[in-house]
Formats: sequence, structure tokens, C-alpha cells
Amino acid sequence: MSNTRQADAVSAWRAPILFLILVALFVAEGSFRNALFSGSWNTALAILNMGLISAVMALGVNMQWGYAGLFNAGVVGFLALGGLAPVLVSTAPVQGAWEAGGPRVLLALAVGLGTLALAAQVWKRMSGLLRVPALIAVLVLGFVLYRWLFDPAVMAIEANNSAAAGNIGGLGWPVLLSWPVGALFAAAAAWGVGKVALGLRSDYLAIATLGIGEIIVAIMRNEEWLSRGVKNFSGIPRPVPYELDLQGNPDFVARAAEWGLSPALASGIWVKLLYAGLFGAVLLALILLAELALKSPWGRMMRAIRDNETAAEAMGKNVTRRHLQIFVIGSGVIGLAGAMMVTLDGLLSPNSFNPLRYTFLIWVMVIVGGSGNNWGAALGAILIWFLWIKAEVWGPEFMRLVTGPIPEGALRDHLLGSAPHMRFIALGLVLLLMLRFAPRGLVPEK
Amino acid sequence: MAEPYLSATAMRGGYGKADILNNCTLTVDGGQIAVIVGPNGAGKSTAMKAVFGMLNLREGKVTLAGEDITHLTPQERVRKGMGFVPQTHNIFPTMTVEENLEMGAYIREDDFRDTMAQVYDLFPAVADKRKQYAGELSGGQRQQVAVGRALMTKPSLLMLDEPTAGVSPIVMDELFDRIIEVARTGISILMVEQNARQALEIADIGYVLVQGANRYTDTGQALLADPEVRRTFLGG
Amino acid sequence: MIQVHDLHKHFGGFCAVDGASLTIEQGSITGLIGPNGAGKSTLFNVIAGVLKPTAGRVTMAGEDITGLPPHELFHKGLLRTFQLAHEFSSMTVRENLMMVPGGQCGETLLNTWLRRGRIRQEERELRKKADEVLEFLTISHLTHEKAGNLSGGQKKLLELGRTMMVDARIVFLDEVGAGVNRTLLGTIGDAIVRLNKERGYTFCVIEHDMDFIGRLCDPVIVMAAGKVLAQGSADSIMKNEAVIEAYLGTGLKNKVAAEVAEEAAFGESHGAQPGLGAEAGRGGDGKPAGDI
Amino acid sequence: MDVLNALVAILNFVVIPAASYGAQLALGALGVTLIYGILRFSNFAHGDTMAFGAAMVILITWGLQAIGISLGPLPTALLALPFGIAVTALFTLGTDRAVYRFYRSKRSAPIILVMASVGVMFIMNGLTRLIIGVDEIRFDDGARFVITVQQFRAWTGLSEGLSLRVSQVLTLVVTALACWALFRFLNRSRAGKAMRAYSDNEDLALLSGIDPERVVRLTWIIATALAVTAGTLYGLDKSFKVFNYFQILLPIFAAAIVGGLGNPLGAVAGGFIVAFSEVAVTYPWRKIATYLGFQPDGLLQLLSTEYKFAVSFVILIVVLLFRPTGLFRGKSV
Amino acid sequence: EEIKMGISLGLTGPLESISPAMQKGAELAMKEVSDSGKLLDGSTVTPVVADNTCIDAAASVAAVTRLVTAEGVKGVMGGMCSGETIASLEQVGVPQGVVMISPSATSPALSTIDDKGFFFRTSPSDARQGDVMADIVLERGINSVAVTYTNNDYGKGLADSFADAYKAKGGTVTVVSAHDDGKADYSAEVAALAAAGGEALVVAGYADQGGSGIIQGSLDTGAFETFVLPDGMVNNVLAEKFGAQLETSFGQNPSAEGEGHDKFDTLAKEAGFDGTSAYAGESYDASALMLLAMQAAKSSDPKVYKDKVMEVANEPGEKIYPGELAKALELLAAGQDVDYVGATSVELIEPGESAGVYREVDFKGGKLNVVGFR
Ligand SMILES: Nc1ncnc2c1ncn2[C@@H]1O[C@H](COP(=O)(O)OP(=O)(O)OP(=O)(O)O)[C@@H](O)[C@H]1O
Ligand SMILES: Nc1ncnc2c1ncn2[C@@H]1O[C@H](COP(=O)(O)OP(=O)(O)OP(=O)(O)O)[C@@H](O)[C@H]1O
Ligand SMILES: [Mg+2]
Ligand SMILES: [Mg+2]
Repeated sequence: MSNTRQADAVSAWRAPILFLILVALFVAEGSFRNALFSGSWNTALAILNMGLISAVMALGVNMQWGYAGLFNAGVVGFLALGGLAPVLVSTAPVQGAWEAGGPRVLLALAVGLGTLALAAQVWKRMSGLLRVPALIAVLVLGFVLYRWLFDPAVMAIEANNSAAAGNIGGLGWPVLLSWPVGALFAAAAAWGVGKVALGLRSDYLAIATLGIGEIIVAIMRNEEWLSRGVKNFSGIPRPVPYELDLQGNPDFVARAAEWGLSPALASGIWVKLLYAGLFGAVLLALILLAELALKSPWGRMMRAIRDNETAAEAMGKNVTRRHLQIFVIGSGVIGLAGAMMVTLDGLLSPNSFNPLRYTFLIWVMVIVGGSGNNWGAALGAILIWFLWIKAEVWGPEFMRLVTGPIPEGALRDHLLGSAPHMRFIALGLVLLLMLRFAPRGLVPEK
Repeated sequence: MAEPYLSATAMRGGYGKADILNNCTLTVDGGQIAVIVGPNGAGKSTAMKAVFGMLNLREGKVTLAGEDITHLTPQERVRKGMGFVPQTHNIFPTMTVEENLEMGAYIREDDFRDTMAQVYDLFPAVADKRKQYAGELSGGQRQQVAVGRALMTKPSLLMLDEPTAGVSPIVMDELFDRIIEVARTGISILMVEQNARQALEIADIGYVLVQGANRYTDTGQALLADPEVRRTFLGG
Repeated sequence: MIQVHDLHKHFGGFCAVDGASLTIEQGSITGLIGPNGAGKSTLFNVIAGVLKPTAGRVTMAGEDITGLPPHELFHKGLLRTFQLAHEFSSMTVRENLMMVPGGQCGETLLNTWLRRGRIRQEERELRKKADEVLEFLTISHLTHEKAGNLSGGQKKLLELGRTMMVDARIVFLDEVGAGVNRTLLGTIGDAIVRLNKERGYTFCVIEHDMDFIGRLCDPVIVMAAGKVLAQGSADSIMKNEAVIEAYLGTGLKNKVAAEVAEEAAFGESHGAQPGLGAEAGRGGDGKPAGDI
Repeated sequence: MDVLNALVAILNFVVIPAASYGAQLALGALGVTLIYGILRFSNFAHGDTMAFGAAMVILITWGLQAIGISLGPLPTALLALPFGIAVTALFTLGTDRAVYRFYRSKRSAPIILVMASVGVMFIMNGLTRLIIGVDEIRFDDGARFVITVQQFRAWTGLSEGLSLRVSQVLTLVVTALACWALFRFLNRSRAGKAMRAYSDNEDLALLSGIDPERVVRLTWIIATALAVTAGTLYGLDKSFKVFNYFQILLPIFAAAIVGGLGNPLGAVAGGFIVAFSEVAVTYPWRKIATYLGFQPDGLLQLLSTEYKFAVSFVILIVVLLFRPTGLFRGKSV
Repeated sequence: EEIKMGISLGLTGPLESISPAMQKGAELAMKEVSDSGKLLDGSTVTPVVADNTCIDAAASVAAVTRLVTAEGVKGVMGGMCSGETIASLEQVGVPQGVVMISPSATSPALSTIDDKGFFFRTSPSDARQGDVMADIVLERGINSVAVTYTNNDYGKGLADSFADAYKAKGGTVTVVSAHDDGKADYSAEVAALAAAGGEALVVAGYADQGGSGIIQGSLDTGAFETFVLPDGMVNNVLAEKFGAQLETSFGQNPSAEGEGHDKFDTLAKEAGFDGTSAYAGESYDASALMLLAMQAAKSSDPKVYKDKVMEVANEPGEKIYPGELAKALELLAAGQDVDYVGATSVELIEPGESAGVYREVDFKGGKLNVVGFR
């Protein structure tokens, strides 16, 4: 039967008002000190910075899902790949690592990729009985050759000063350069993944990408030579000054005093403001480009493909190519966000890349914000991130409220002791409430 | 005059803000065949849905056998003896043909194998495919399954939204034949048709709907004979 | 124009198309009829690249197009409509039409950032064209409606409208008439004839409305059980015994019986007698007039 | 003799553990696949339904133990299971009413329901932690082993041992029964067919006189029963820990999908595929080779266990490439 | 003055089950000091707790930022896991000039980090434990072992350092393989370890995580009977869980020689929590150290008291055990030296981490028995 889904008319004022509310939340966080808000600009800006990065991630997911209906559940993998870039591009070279086996690793990787390419060709070109054996032969030979080249080189690199380094090292270039490189890493991986998996439908694509995300993270955890694996890589250079340098700079200290701020406080705020400027600029540029594309025939074509692939195909649109295109671009944006995030953290910790946090939370952001709408996705991202962080405080606070009337005793102690877990309940409730009152997202697609 | 078996009077309503139905009235007597015709988008399907309670009416009243059913849910109406074949999405695609028919007989407690045999008799083309998923059938075959499903209900009022769309002439004739036969057993039929000439021929009463309102109402023969109706609605 | 050589399409063990061979002449309006499940839509889908044939070959103007994907066929000038409407449901009716033409400048991502002016101009032209088509299909009041909200028949019209947005060489119409008002169908028929005459489109039309087929199509190909059963002019086909038996049938038995019993005295004019010509059986009076 | 030893080693370390793990996944996947098949969304709260249900069962088990009721060699938890199911089903029916029904009536896209289920997941997760805490809890009583390694060695005189736990046998049996029953129910019974009809075409189901709310309720109850059973058996086998139930969600989804969503047989097949690929692909064959008379240098391990999850996903992707909607041709929205 | 002290732990997340005891340990020390009324002329100490989730660096940074900039804490007892600790230290601790003492981040990477003197830890770097463990294993006459480690910086670092030391001393390592925490099943890992063989299995993991899963699987399938258990595994819970099945197993963890540890245990019992829970003692010590350093520096300013931390922790001076914080405050106020021993025999070596006294334990009779110290 015809679907009676109705496009509720959404007021044009909705988006601006919601953004104003968001600004108000951050201002409250920065300036009021009470049970709900911390009254610290440092905190507010710290949340904002990660919120902006989340918005970039959400934008990437929104491109894939909102524009083209591709269910990418491997966000965390592309994010991690992007995060690899700052380590490989901007950290200082490791003494002796390259000599230990750099060229050989590169050669091995080339052999590995070559094997895959050859296998693909064999599969495409050959037919008949020999096809499968030939494929297997190519793969096995390639794998053996690859391991033969790869293993000793990796051992040598990892043995090189393994407590402090053990990795191949970076190029020592400016860290900002690693952002586009991160995007490239993720995009390249997405190209390969897309070639293979994009034929799958909705949830099947989701689980395939989920798997790929897990695989990428597993590789980053276990391949120590790449970025020290689970041993974490810290001390990634920054594109902005260090707080301690600022605190040691008399000019800055004087300027801070003018504002009536202590040097530590002022330096924290200033550095975060600089980051916010960088991230905000990237975010706005991306939104601008995305909006231009979406409001043109290209966007119309993507929506058509999302609505009905068979018909779009019959109307001359190369659905496979378009899917690949948007998948690569979306993943590139996610990779960019990954590089930005690692730059902000100054740390690459592959163990922290878990799907709940970096895949599903991002999805929540997109859906709550309004999939298909760039502003919506960005809004959702910043808002959800704000709540995710504030739930840490609001959950226990709520618990204190609830347990107030309960008499002293074991039950009350138990409940108060479990207060941290209210974080989940609070977050879940907020999520459900938002979905309830704006089921198509806060700023839905027009 | 006794009240008609089904009477839907002065219906007004639609999907969103704008009304699709404007004071539309449809009545069918017991054992009668009523046919609704009209241009595309006139609100024929909407009127059917309204009669079946799948649309909120702003105004109007629906009675069945004298009982006011305006506020009943569709599944309650099914239990009151109404059967409906929608225009689109009228089969269960991942169930087999046989299961589709069984679902038609869902509310029946008695043995329905007879009815099923009759349906297969009527549509031999789908009888061959009883173990196949309905979603794999051709357009016309689906339509036959859809009508078959409604027949399985043994309704006292059968509502058909373009039952013959996409079926071959021979099956269409069979179908109309069967509809006449069904009507003779005292079952009322309300159907929308674009194969209007054939349909009006067998109709006891015909409605021409334009923009959600009754334009002409008369016996089928009279409508067929009206040159104005023929020209503007029946394709000459 | 299109030649189909011994085409087979199997679903599991079932042969939906079972060795069909046929030719669609350049410039013709070829009708394709046959009982439900004869394999007509499947044949269309194979030609249009949606399904891969199990065996057999399809050529278009001498060029082998077997198994080419639909989007490539589109660019070769082969268009088709779907039996079950495939609208882009969350887009407006106008957008549904505007997305059709291929090779739009604004479909390239880079251009959407760099060549705004060109795109704006192109869009203006497309919009005009789309509005003309909507006007023609009598659904211009729905220009801004979401296609998903259209009525069954309106969706069919939209389906047809899409094929009118570009210059096609051959158009496959899968039951455009089902669910479309007969008066409008007449108009559509005229349009098909006009496109055929003026622009030289070739048409292949699946339809169960024999009036429509009879008025438009020459030749008519009849399929049954996956094979070609007969081929010829509309008139000859409608007199073909095998076709009558498999497809056309002989009219309303019940009605006839009833009339014989109750209303014989009135001498019903359109009650077809068994064995009479199929045309008569299909409500022979009121053959469509050429003009509407 | 050595051949026998090799066989026993494989049985003990690969076949039996993988089979019981596979059955655990399968049981979870059955619930996921049912919700997907009928209500048409991926229920992320399923893992936490398992945890919540298991927590309920534990509480009731403690209660039973306190009043001195037990089941002999079988764990007391089995006795508590029906009550746990009942309590949890009430809860899930409540969430359906409070959360999902609204989106159904609005005909929201499945993804919205998925996100709502993420919200429910957070809440259930928090509740479970509130109620029973985050510590590891063991609640298996009764006999732990059907046969232990020492017993086996003593009986057979082989140098390799073999062990079989009660919980493993229980899980396998219950999974087989549940799969069979669910399959029969969906394909044969009237209510089951009504459920499938509803999932196919909601409006038409309405027109056939099927009460949609009843179908939905039934679906939740069955899915909850499956989830609680799965959660309890898993907890009996491994021990109960809230955090782990979220972790098991991913392999469960993988299992449901590789088998084909909406198909009970698929869920079971998927569970075993995931489990066996994890265990078998990373198994070092050296010991076996030694028994068979070879003296290999290395471990003869294809890939190290760090990559076990990755391996199972690679296999999953390969399966999907050849069968895009899973082994048993599942649904896709 | 009301002095606020931050506690940053993974109250939710993979280590959520050991966090509560750590939090209680830390709060115990603060309460003790606060109640004594002797800190900096009667200042009170208020703990402020933040949940750093243990694995999410961004969330951890946000949480610690809140502690420092909004709550204005004078020191942070935390972080918990190494990665998250590094991030919050580099992003917040150092730039904002706040002392952080981690009870449990044992990654060797933290030894070399540029902390400007603001970071300490009351647990030793894993590099040392590997060496000690290798000695113990060899002394028990076990010459070949399989090693499994939890796949993070702690496990990896410990396993590597153990394997290196063990091989250097003449042992054979049949396999070193990782296991992930919180996985649904460990059959694959157990199968691989069993196939590799060895007289014992070294489990460098966590007692309430994958570590116990591995042990469970090994016992059930008869793969190993003897387990070598480093600090993350030495725990009463483990003894309760496996009981007599651990008869032949042994291990070591950093711990005080008797007295301090026992005293802490008693204190914990009185306060209603398990003092033997992993890192509970270290948490107590971490908080105590900061407060004592304040007293020694006569200032609650972290930039000032950071230089006193090493002083109060090490000789010379009077030994201070748990429950004697009041005494220590008095001594310090009087300008005398103290040597804080605490619950875990704190002895800080450069660059501000515990030297690590290890107690050797075994599980004879299904109980955790201390058999010696090294
Ligand atoms: N995916 C499929 N799987 C199995 N059988 C199929 C499938 N698609 C079509 N069929 C079968 O192939 C036959 C031909 O179908 P097709 O749609 O081509 O018929 P048609 O000639 O277009 O009929 P109609 O006039 O009813 O549209 C039918 O019997 C149908 O059941
Ligand atoms: N779900 C819907 N939401 C909004 N408008 C709708 C919806 N369905 C139909 N309409 C509008 O209602 C009007 C009447 O539709 P309806 O389906 O009743 O027409 P119909 O008379 O059955 O036409 P047809 O002969 O083409 O089937 C149409 O203009 C259509 O655009
Ligand atoms: Mg209609
Ligand atoms: Mg067809």
C-alpha cells in the first residue's frame, strides 16, 4: 500500500534556533558554575574541539548514508587509518629504522598489492576449469614471497630500540600536511574496499564494512613497525604552540594579565581557540563544498540512486561508479577527521579505536542530527558529543537527586556507588527523547 | 427503502492538510456490483482506503449493514466481513503463493481448502506456481494472487482496486465472470476500474469520481450510454 | 533495430524465456503481447541489461549488446519503463524528470564547485523541458509533489514521462497502460505515434489492452510460455486461433449466459458469442476514434 | 594410537570448543535474526537484553539457592530461566510500548529504529550494572563436567585428554531445539505465518485481519526468550560479566548476517561459521603434525590469534561476495 | 582551605570492575588526611571523581580538563590506563601544571615522557617485572613456557621484557601470543597455546578479564596446569574462582614487605572494600604521596609541591605505613623527614616511578600465599 509517510513541514528557523541553543549550551558550560555546568572555558573549548572533529566524521558518514544510502559500519577503521598519517608524516625519523628494513618493507607491500591485483586480473580474464587453481596459485605464491620479504624486515625494525621506538618512524614534515595525507590513506583503503564490497545491500554491507573496520584496527594494533601498535605513539607534533612555551613567553603572560587571566589558564584557552579555529575552518569548508555539490544535479543524481537503484541505472546513471565515488570521498573525510583527532590528542592509541565509540556514536550523531542534511549532521555531532561528555557529570548528579529521599543504608550506598553507570542511562534517555521529538533528525533533510 | 449494505456518505479527508476526498459518497447494496471510474489521481483509491478505515476521515460516515463502522480499525472491519485488494503492494512477496492465499483465510476458522481449490481453478496460471514466492511472479500473476487472497476471506463485501490492471484479456474475462458469480451469491462488490467499459457493463451502479467528488452516478449501462462520460472518462 | 537470437532465461529450473527469437524493425511500433507469465517482462529485462541471459544474444543495430549494463544501454539510446512503477519516491515529480538526461555538466563533482553558471543555465533548460512533459501528461499540478505520494496511475505517467526527457532511439514500454485512464491512454498513444513519426523513435510496447495494441502497433508479436507464438499485423493476430485460445479468450461466459437467459429479448449488441471474433468480444462497439 | 591422539587433540581444542561457542553465537543470532525478520531492524539492544535477562536469572537463582532448591547435576539457573524470561519479556514489551511503537506508527526508516535500539541498549546496560554491579559473577552449580580430561585419559590410556562440560552440552542441545522449533513455528504455525506476513507487508497483513500489535508482542516475547536463554547459557559456560555481553554483540551480528538475516537456519549456520573460523584458522598444527610423524620447525600456524576476529570477518566477507544476502538468502530492507 | 583532589579512573569501560576499589583506596587516604585536620593548618581534602573510560583518550582529556580547570583540583590521582594517561598528561596535566600520580599505568613509555616533573606513578614500569618473573620461573625449574598477554601496552611490554629476560637466562619460550580483553570466547587462544606447548603458561593479563578466561579454558581442556601470574593476575578473586585448580601456580606482584600491606588491608576492610583488589593500595599511596608532598612543601600549589614528592617517598626519614598519615603530617610540619612506605612499599626511582618490590606468591591449597619478596 502506498506509504503514508508525510514530510512534516519543518520551519526554516529550526536550524538557526538549534544552533543558537548549542551556542548557549557552550556559553553556559564556559561561564556558569553549578551542578550541570562546569563554568570553565577550558572545558567548554575542549568539548567543542572534539565536537568539531566529530562533526567532520559525521559529515563523512552523512555523505555515505545521507546522500547515497551506503551503510558504512567501519567508520572506526577509516578513522584509524587517517590517524596513522600524523605519525608517519610528521614525527621525527627513527634512527636506524629505515636502514634496518625500510626499503624491504616497501618492496614487500608492493609485492602484496601486486599479488592482489594479479589475482583480480586472473579472476576477471580467465574462465573455465583453470580459473580457481590459477587464482589460488597466484595468491599462495604471492603470500609466500610477501612473507619472505616482509617478516625479516619487520623483525629488524621492531628490534630497533624496541622500548622507545621499534617503528619505522616519520618523515618529520609539518603536521598539517598529514591531514590531507590521512584523508588519502582512508580514501585509498575505501577504494579497495568499495571495489569488493559495494555490491552488498544495506545491512550486509554494514557487516562487511564493520569487519573491515575491525581488520584495519587489528592491523594497526599488531603491526608494531608501523606505529608501535598497542604500545601507543605519543608526542605527535602540534600545529599550534605549546602551553608551556606560551607561559614562558613574557608577551603572552602580559597579555593574559590584561585580561585578568592566569598564564596557565590563558595559554590553555588560547591553544584551544587556535585548534577550534583550524577545525572550524576545515568543517566549514567541507560543509560549503558538500552543500554546493548536494544542491546541484550531482546531488539530485545521488538522491535518485539512493531512492531506487534499478531505476537510476535504467536512466543511465552508473550506480556502481557513483557508489564508489561517494564511498571514497566519505571515507576520505572520515580519514581527515582521524588525522585531526590524533593531532589534537597528540597520541595514537590503536586500542582506543573501538566501534562503539567511533562507529556507532558517530552514527547516532548523524541520525539524531538529520541524515541527508550537512548542517544537521554537524549539529548532531557537536550536540551528541557535548552530551556524551556531560553525561559523565549529569548521570551521577541525577542519581544524587533520585537517591535524596532514600534513607541511608545499603540500597542507597549501592545506588550511589553505581552512579557512574548512570552515564549510560542518561545518554540513552537523552538519545531516545531526541529521537522521539525529532524522529527524522533535528534538522531533517528537506 | 431499506438502507444499502454499505454506505459511505459525505466523506472528506486526505493524507496531509489538503483534502483529497470532497464530499464523496459511495453505496452498494447486497449482491450489487458497484464500479468507480475516474481519471488518474481523482481519489478513487483514496476513497477505497477511506471506506476501509485506512485513512482518517474529517467528515462523513461509513455504515455496513446498518451498523456505524466509521471508527473501527481495518482489522476489525475485516472481521465484519469486508475484504480489500489494494492497488499496489497487494501480495506478501516472500511468502509462497499458497501461503498468500492462506493469509487471506487468516480469520476463517473453518476448512478453507474448498475455497482454495476454487481460486486455483479460477487462476490456473498461479495454480502451477503455488510453491513459488509471490515476489517472483509476473505482474499479472501477482494481481491474480492478490484477488485470490481476497476471495479466500469469503467476505460479504469485496473491495477491489483495479483488479484487472496488467492481467491478460482472457483472465480479465474470467475475473469479471467470477465477480458476477460472486455477486450473485449475495456478496456486494465495490471496485475501481480503468478497464471501465468492460467493468461498467457488468456494474449495477457506477460512480464517476473527479477530484474527490461524485461527478456522475448512475447504472452502469446508463453511464456507458452517456456520450459525455464516454468521451471524457472512458476513452471514447 | 533490435534482434534477439534464441534467448533463454532460466530462474532456477524454470525457463521464463525459452528460446525466443524476434526482430524489432527500425522505426516500427512493435507490440508484444501474451498471457501473464509468458516471459515478456523477463525478455525486456534481459534486453535492457537488468537480467543476464542464460543463453542467447541480443544485438542493437548490428552491435552486440548482450549483457551490457543498463546505464550503458541508456547512453546508446535504449530506454525502458518498468511494469511496477520505479519512481524516485523522495524526490519531487519535476526532479524525477530532470535527473534523466545523461551527461549533465553538473553531474561531475568538480563542476559543481567550479562551473556554477553553466549548471544554472543547464538547469533552466531542463526545467523547461520537464514542465513541458508534465503539461503533456496532465500532471503539471503535481510538479512539486513527492513522487512517492502519487496515485498508481500517476506513477505510470511519470514513468512514461522520463522516457520523453531525452532523445531515444528505441523505447521499451512495459504496460504503460495498466492503471492509466483510457482517455489519457489515448493521448499517450497519440504521443507515441507522434514521437515515432516525427522523431523516428522505435517502440516496443507490452500491453494487455487490445484496443491500444490494435490502434498503434504493427507488427504484433505474441509470446507464450517463453516462446514466440505468432507474429503479424494486429488484425491477423486477433484472428489467430492459437492466440485467441492462449490469450484473448472469448468474452464473458457468465454475462453471456445470463443475457441469454434473462435478457435475450433485448438483443444485447455487445455480448460476444463464443467463437465470435475477439474484437467483438472485447466490447467491439466504440472503436477508438483516431482523434481525441 | 598417535592418529587417535591427534584426533582427540583436534576434538578437544578445536571441535568441541568451537561447536559450543558457535552454538552460543547461534542462539544469540536467532533472536537478532527474528527481530530483523519480523520488525525489520537490527536490534543493538540484544546483547544487553541477554545481559539483563541473565542478571534476572542470577537473582532468581540466588533466591532459589537460598531456599534450598536445586536441580541435581544440572545448574539451578535452568529452573530460574522461565522466571527470568518472564521478567525480561515484561521489560522488553515495555520498551516496545515506550519506544519502538511510536516509530512503527510513524513508519520511520529502519535506521531510526536501529538508533532507538542504541538508546535502549545504553539504558539496559546502565540498568543491569545498577542492579547487579559490574563484577564477574559465577552462578553455575551442579556438575561442571560430563567428562574431564583426567577421566578421559584414565579411561582410554591416551596421552591427549578430552573434556566435555555440562554447559557445552546444554548449549548445543538447546540451540538445536530452539532452531528447530523456531523454524517449525515460522513456517508451519498460523501465528508464525502471520508474523512473516506482517514482516512482508504490514498493510496487507492488516487487511487479512492480522492484529499487528499481537504479532509484535509475540515477536518480542520469543526474541526475549531466546536472548535470555542465550545469555544464561553463556553466563553458565563462561561466567557473567556485563561488559562481555556488549562485546559478544558483534560476532552475533556477524553470525546472523552471514547466514542470511531473517532465517533461523542461517543464524545457526552463521554462528558455527564464525566460531569455527576463529578457532580453526588460527590453530597451530604442529602438535597434530608431530603425532602424524612430521617434525616441523615452526608452529604451522596460518595466522596468529591476534587476527582471529579479522579472519572470521574475512571469511564472512568472502561468503557475502558469493552470496550477497547470506548463505540462506536472507532478507534485506 | 578546602583542597580538592581529582580522581580519574575508568569507572565505566573495560576495567570498570577494579575501579571502585581503587577509588575507595584513594578516597580513604584523603579522608584520613582530612579528618586528621593537620594538613596545611587544618585544610580539608575533598575528592572529585571523573570517569575517564580507560580507553577513550578524548573523553579522558575532557574529564581531566574538567577536574583541573573547572573543579580546580590541586592534583590528580590517575589516570588508569597508559594511553589515556599519556593523553591527559600531555593535554592537561603538564600544560596546566597539575601533578598526576597514576596508580596503575605501567607502560615503559611513561618513563621517557617529557612530564616537566608533574608525573609520578606508584606502580613500577613493566620492564623490571619481566626480569623478576624470569628469575622466579627458572628457579622453580621450569625451562619452557608459553606466554600470552593482554593486547595492550601493559601486556605487550611485560611479555616482551619477560621473554627477553627468560631467553637470556636460558629458558625456552614456545610462543608469545596476545589475547584481547572482553572477548566472548578464548578457545582459539587456548588451542594455539596448547598446541605450542610448554611446562607452564605465563598469563600477562588481568584477573577479571581475558586472563581468567584463558586460565578457565586451559584448565577445562587440560592444556596447562601451571600458570605463572604477574601483577595483574595476582588477586584473591582468582584464588576464589579457581581454588585448588591453581595448586601448582605461582606469581609475583609489586607489594610491600608485609606490614604496610596488611595494615592497608585492615583499613580497607573497616572502610568496607577489598584491599587486595588490584591497584587499590597503589591508589591509596598515590593520594597520600600528593598530600604529604603538599605538607612538606607547605603549599598546595602543584608547581611547588611536585618537587617534594620524591623526597617524602624515599629515605631518609621515618617509615610511614597506612593509617599513619596523621603522624607523617605532624613530622613534616615539624620539618622532619619521612619515608613513605604505604600499602605497596613505595620507593620512587627516577623518573618518578616505583622501584618495585615484588612479593612472590603461590596458590597452594587454593589460597593466595606469600612465599617471599625480591
Ligand atoms: N525472479 C524470478 N524467479 C523465479 N521465477 C520468476 C522470476 N521472475 C519471473 N519469474 C517467472 O517467469 C515467468 C515470466 O515472468 P514475466 O514477468 O516475464 O511475465 P510477463 O510475460 O511479463 O507477464 P505479465 O503479463 O503478467 O506481466 C513467470 O512465470 C514468473 O513466475
Ligand atoms: N500517500 C499519499 N500522500 C499524499 N498524497 C497522496 C498519497 N497517495 C495519493 N495521494 C494523492 O491523492 C490523490 C488521489 O490519489 P488516489 O490514489 O486516490 O488516486 P486514484 O484515483 O486511485 O488514481 P489512479 O487511477 O491513478 O490510481 C493524488 O493526487 C495523489 O497525488
Ligand atoms: Mg488508484
Ligand atoms: Mg510483465
